[in-house]
Amino acid sequence: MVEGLNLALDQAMAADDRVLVMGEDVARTGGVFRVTAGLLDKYGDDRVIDTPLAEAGIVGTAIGMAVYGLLPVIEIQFDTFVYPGFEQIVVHAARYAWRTRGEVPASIVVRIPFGGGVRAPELHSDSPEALFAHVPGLKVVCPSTPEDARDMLLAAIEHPDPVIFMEPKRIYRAGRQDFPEEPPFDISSADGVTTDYLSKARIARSGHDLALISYGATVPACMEAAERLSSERGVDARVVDLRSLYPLDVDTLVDAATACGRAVVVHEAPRTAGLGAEVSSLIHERAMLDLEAPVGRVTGFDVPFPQFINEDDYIPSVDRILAGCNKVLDW
Amino acid sequence: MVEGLNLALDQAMAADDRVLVMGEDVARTGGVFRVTAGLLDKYGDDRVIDTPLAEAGIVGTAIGMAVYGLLPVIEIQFDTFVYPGFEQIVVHAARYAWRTRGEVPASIVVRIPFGGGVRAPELHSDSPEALFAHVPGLKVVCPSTPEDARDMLLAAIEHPDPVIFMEPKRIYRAGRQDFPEEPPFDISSADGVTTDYLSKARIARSGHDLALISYGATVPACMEAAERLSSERGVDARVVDLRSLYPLDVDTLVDAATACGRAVVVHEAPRTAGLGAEVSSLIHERAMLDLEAPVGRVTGFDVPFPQFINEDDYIPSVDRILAGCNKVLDW
Amino acid sequence: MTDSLRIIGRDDLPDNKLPEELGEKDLLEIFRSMVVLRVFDERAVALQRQGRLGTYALYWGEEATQAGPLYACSERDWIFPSYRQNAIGILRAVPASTIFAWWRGYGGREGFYNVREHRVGPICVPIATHLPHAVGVSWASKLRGERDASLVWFGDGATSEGDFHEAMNFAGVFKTPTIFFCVNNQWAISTPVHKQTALKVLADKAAAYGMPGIRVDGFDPIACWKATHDALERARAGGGPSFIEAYCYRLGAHGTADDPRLYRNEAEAANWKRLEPLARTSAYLKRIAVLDDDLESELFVDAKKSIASAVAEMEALEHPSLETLFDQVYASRTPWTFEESLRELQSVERPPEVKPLGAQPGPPSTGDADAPVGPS
Amino acid sequence: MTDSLRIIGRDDLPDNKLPEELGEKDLLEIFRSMVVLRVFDERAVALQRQGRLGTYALYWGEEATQAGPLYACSERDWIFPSYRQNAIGILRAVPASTIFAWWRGYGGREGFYNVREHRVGPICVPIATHLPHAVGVSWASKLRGERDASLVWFGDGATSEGDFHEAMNFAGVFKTPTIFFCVNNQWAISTPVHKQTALKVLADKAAAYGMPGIRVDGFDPIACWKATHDALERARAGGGPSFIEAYCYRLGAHGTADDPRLYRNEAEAANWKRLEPLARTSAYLKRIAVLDDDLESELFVDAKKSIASAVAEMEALEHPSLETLFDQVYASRTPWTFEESLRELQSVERPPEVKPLGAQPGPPSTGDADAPVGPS
Ligand SMILES: Cc1ncc(C[n+]2csc(CCOP(=O)(O)OP(=O)(O)O)c2C)c(N)n1
Ligand SMILES: Cc1ncc(C[n+]2csc(CCOP(=O)(O)OP(=O)(O)O)c2C)c(N)n1
Ligand SMILES: [Mg+2]
Ligand SMILES: [Mg+2]
Repeated sequence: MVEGLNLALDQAMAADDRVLVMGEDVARTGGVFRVTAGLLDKYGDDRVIDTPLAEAGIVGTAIGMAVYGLLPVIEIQFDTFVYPGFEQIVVHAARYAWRTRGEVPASIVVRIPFGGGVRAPELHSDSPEALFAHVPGLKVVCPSTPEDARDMLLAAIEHPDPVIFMEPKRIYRAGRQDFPEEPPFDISSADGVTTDYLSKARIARSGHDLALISYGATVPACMEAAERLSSERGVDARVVDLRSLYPLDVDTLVDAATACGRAVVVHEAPRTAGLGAEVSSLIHERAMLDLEAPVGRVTGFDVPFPQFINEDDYIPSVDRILAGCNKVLDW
Repeated sequence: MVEGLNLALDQAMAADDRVLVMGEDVARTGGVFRVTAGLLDKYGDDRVIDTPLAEAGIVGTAIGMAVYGLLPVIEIQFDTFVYPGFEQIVVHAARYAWRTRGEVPASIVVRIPFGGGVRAPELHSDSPEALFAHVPGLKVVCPSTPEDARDMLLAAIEHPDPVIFMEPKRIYRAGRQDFPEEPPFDISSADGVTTDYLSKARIARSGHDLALISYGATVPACMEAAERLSSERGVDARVVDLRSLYPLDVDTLVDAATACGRAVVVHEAPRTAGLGAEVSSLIHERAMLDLEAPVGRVTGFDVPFPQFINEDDYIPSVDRILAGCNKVLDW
Repeated sequence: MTDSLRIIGRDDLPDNKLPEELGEKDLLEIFRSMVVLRVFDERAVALQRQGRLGTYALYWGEEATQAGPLYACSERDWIFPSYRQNAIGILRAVPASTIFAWWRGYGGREGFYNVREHRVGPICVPIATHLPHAVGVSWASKLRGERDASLVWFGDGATSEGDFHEAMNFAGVFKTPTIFFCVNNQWAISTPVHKQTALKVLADKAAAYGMPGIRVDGFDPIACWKATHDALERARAGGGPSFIEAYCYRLGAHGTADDPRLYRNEAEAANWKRLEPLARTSAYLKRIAVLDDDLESELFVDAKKSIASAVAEMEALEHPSLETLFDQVYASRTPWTFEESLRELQSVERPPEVKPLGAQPGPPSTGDADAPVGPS
Repeated sequence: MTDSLRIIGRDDLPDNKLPEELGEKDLLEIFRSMVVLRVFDERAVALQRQGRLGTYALYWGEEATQAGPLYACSERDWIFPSYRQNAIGILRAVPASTIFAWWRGYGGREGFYNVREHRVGPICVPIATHLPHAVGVSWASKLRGERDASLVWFGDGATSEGDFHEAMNFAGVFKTPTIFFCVNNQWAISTPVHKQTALKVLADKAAAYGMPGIRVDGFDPIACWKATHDALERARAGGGPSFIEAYCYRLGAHGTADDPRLYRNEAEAANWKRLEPLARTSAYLKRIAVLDDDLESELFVDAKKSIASAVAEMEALEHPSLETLFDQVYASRTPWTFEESLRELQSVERPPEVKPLGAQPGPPSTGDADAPVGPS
């Protein structure tokens, strides 16, 4: 996935000189995850900028740049470190269009490597996406494949509205995948195209017995659970990769639940008031009569992300997902 | 409600000299809403402290004071201004107990006057409670009557864990109510008592046809809707005032939904990933077979809180609540 | 550093030399701006008292800190006001009716303006949060090889916020052409500046960011102009940001919902009032024969006329449609949730337009929810 | 201000006068502390290379900035470390095995300690966020009429964060007995200090908060002690906070997952290495006849023994139970959600214990997710 992200940045910067990259340690080192590697040499230090250590300053100055007319892509080094920039995102990035009659949106992309599973120390593993989905005025997206990472990041950069771009760091290196180098759309395409790329879920696996709905790093686990459901009990699960966390692609979700009659939503973030609750509510509201069982949730717990020796107890495992599916299937 | 809050602070400060109050303009003026009025004269400026204008500093120094052994109650002047203190709340207040083996919790109370309906200018009307409910390690509560305000604030102050105390400013002056001056429990009571006061929902109206579930300033609107349901279509609604937003009092919720077979949840915060989604999911998960219709949601919209000329379009009105109830009743 | 830059004299101090760049026309234009701002402000307070606007944050007495710096800016420079400089846009062709409408509770096309068109930031409510934007704008300009600078206004209280620090630091590191214009009116609501910082002179904060800091007399528009002018020259020559502290005093209440008698000795305020910039500048301009009574009253008459018609425009505004809630949240295609929400709203009877609270006789009170709630 | 306070000489500079408060015992205790810290650090790096710890943030070369200030504190003073001073607790009776366990991914009773018991803040990962806590603790002490001060360590990079500013400002305003100890090792991961701030000398930041600032030689434990000692005396006499900049150089990588060759000239680091504090202090103490080779190796042997047994203790720890996830989140009664979650976990097969990544031959790489991810 890192390669896909790097390619998107490279292609966007080559095509549009308003695009720039900024953040802590993104230039000289190419970022702690190397997502921005090579860009400094190619585009120079006016467009690939190491900033002081101050997240509100990073988000806030990026908003100013966007107001001026540039398209900044900022990197938050790790999930937890977005909180000092939270005010700038919530009260400004999210409301700049609204406050300027839709005429001057804060066209920034906030890239956030997030989630656990990489044996990182304390406070490097949060999943704060639901916080952003609850804040009006943002787009919140999360790819789960290298190709989507490239396509969605390209779309996010050209998109007029601020995009919170959640990057599941656990699968940064997993699932290397070939895909056409060519961008899937004209990089300077208008809003319509980028909006499509930022609002549609993906059917990662077809099936008609159970809808498994997830995003980010738990999608591969859902795929594995789906395979096991198929081999272990002949159940054919449809896996829906949300991709867009706000707005949710309600049609695809409800279709899947309706077609299958059963659904389980899976994420790593804490359960209470997480996106699983929203997905579950939407499905019940719109498809209750088609459901054979209440929508299940398999999620992280309402506790701080544990120290890493215990992290696999916290992260929804294939076994936990299976158990959640079985509960819904046997209801 | 302001009187109830003021009384709680006064009683807590009189009973326990570790309690102190701090925030912007809380001492000399008694706060922009006068919740802390009179305390400076009574307890002096070592215990009623006007701070510099810096919310991270306020939350952060209060955490330090709590670590030392004091019990700080801080006031955030208006909802939106809690965001600069968000990092301190999320990464520190919420995790101090966890990070110290449960031995040194950050025993602070963060009072947040919140919500719209007072014709305030831009950015004075947010309802951010779901953000806190999603963050593990916090208690999040919200009273809707003067008596609850007093009792719950007293409990919050003596409670060992950090409490986000949401104060519905629209009903600060509404529903003046007599209640016994005496605190309902021994102020130095242990955790068990305070936990009860901070985790139980209240049945604000009994009924068996529909459960109306809400908290804060929309509770009175739900009461009014219930009366109209009763007089207009002979439907007897049970109104549940959540009081505790984290943890939710799931038993009372599910009981109400089960007993009534129909439920509507009402809040002012934006819909997506709001607490309504959590309540709805919990009820569907536990009581689907008892439901005659999916749980309805009547909420604020996924937009920035509007400028005040439009605020009544945004805030769930009695009419909107009624329409939501009728939809569920006629489903 | 304790001395303030001052051009216009006061009882105890003589006039200093007028900067030679300023001709008669310039002086009159600065004065005219102050008159417009003053008339707007007094009118807004009156409208609020009559229940025709919501709570309002008056700036009576701070006109010099607004008109002076603005006049030093070129049209291409960006300016970022806080709520205290709420009407500054009208000097940059934002309709005064738009600003009135904002205080009347309008958003959308009625209460907001196009920030890029006027190069005037939105009226900023959360303290100090617009400082990084001002830095970002001028940084972008520098990166693009343009010469546009930015100027941002904020109060003494704002210097306590983390965003102040981060913005100043970015500006220092990247040598952005940013002017930090701090209006030290000595109060943040009820908090005096000596409880805001242990530093005596706010201008001394600049040194911590490797930039020059200067204190000017905040009741003297020419001093405010001069400091800004010099800072802009420096900025455009690549010298980076500057910090200007305009030392003055908040002569009025924090806002129409605030009652300063709760926390300060109003005799002190009355004492400072003798220095208020309109009378002082008028006297000065008459002293140097740039202004006479006739011209002065003409300026007032013109300003009153245009403000009066702005009020009429504001009051002629329709109640915004339900769509206003949803229309401009995104610049891109609206999410599906919006249509559904709009349908929900359309299916019930619409609540009546929210009016500002009724006439407010007597002194304002603080935070009583029966009274309007201040922009605090 | 550019000169650093320095006691121990270097090639080019003679020794300065030893503070008279320091006797032989004191000097040896400071040195012993440095030895313990060094042995811990080297052992931790080795364990990480062997795949027995997770990513580790080494402090090799910064022992003087830790042992000196700590020795100046009384037992009642509170100290707040960042990840860079992760092992400082072991000098305050926190078991070294607990710190190892933290880096091994343990939480709960194994990886955390009781902050109040040791008066040592938790190892703080998010930059600058522990500064307000240090202020709050010492402020509380002052409000209660106690004499406990606090000391907080942080890096040059931390001075850019808003929390640094807000903490410094609160301390200045309330004159809290807080010592801000800034370890300027000139790097924040790959960002050099001259890109962090436009100010040349970080100690000069203190003035903006009305507090004294001093730069000391960060490779000299006695200078670090002396500055802290004086600041504490001042603080206890009611003089308020102080800022100390310990000027040094980050001799190693940012952490075991970082490769400095990507962004800096390692010859520069090698050059600074000549000043590293252990050898330098040892030579000095021998020069003034407080230490000899025998005693020195005894100190090392003792330290190695105790660290070795801490490693053994850490490695004897059991895999934490599932309950660890839930047990200490609240000090009060656990919410019902926890029981339900635990039941869910218990109903499926438990995933195996997560091990740190395997042996890491060769130089560390930056952020390759096949390698461990640094505490960054
Ligand atoms: C982040 C934030 N916190 C609190 C407030 C409430 N508030 C509004 S104005 C104000 C005082 C501001 O004082 P100062 O910066 O000196 O500006 P002045 O009002 O004097 O122009 C406060 C505390 C706010 N608007 N934003
Ligand atoms: C709020 C926050 N942002 C970013 C990081 C990632 N990070 C960890 S250490 C570091 C550099 C810190 O530099 P400095 O303050 O100089 O301390 P040093 O590491 O040199 O001891 C960064 C950016 C973090 N831990 N917290
Ligand atoms: Mg002020
Ligand atoms: Mg450093």
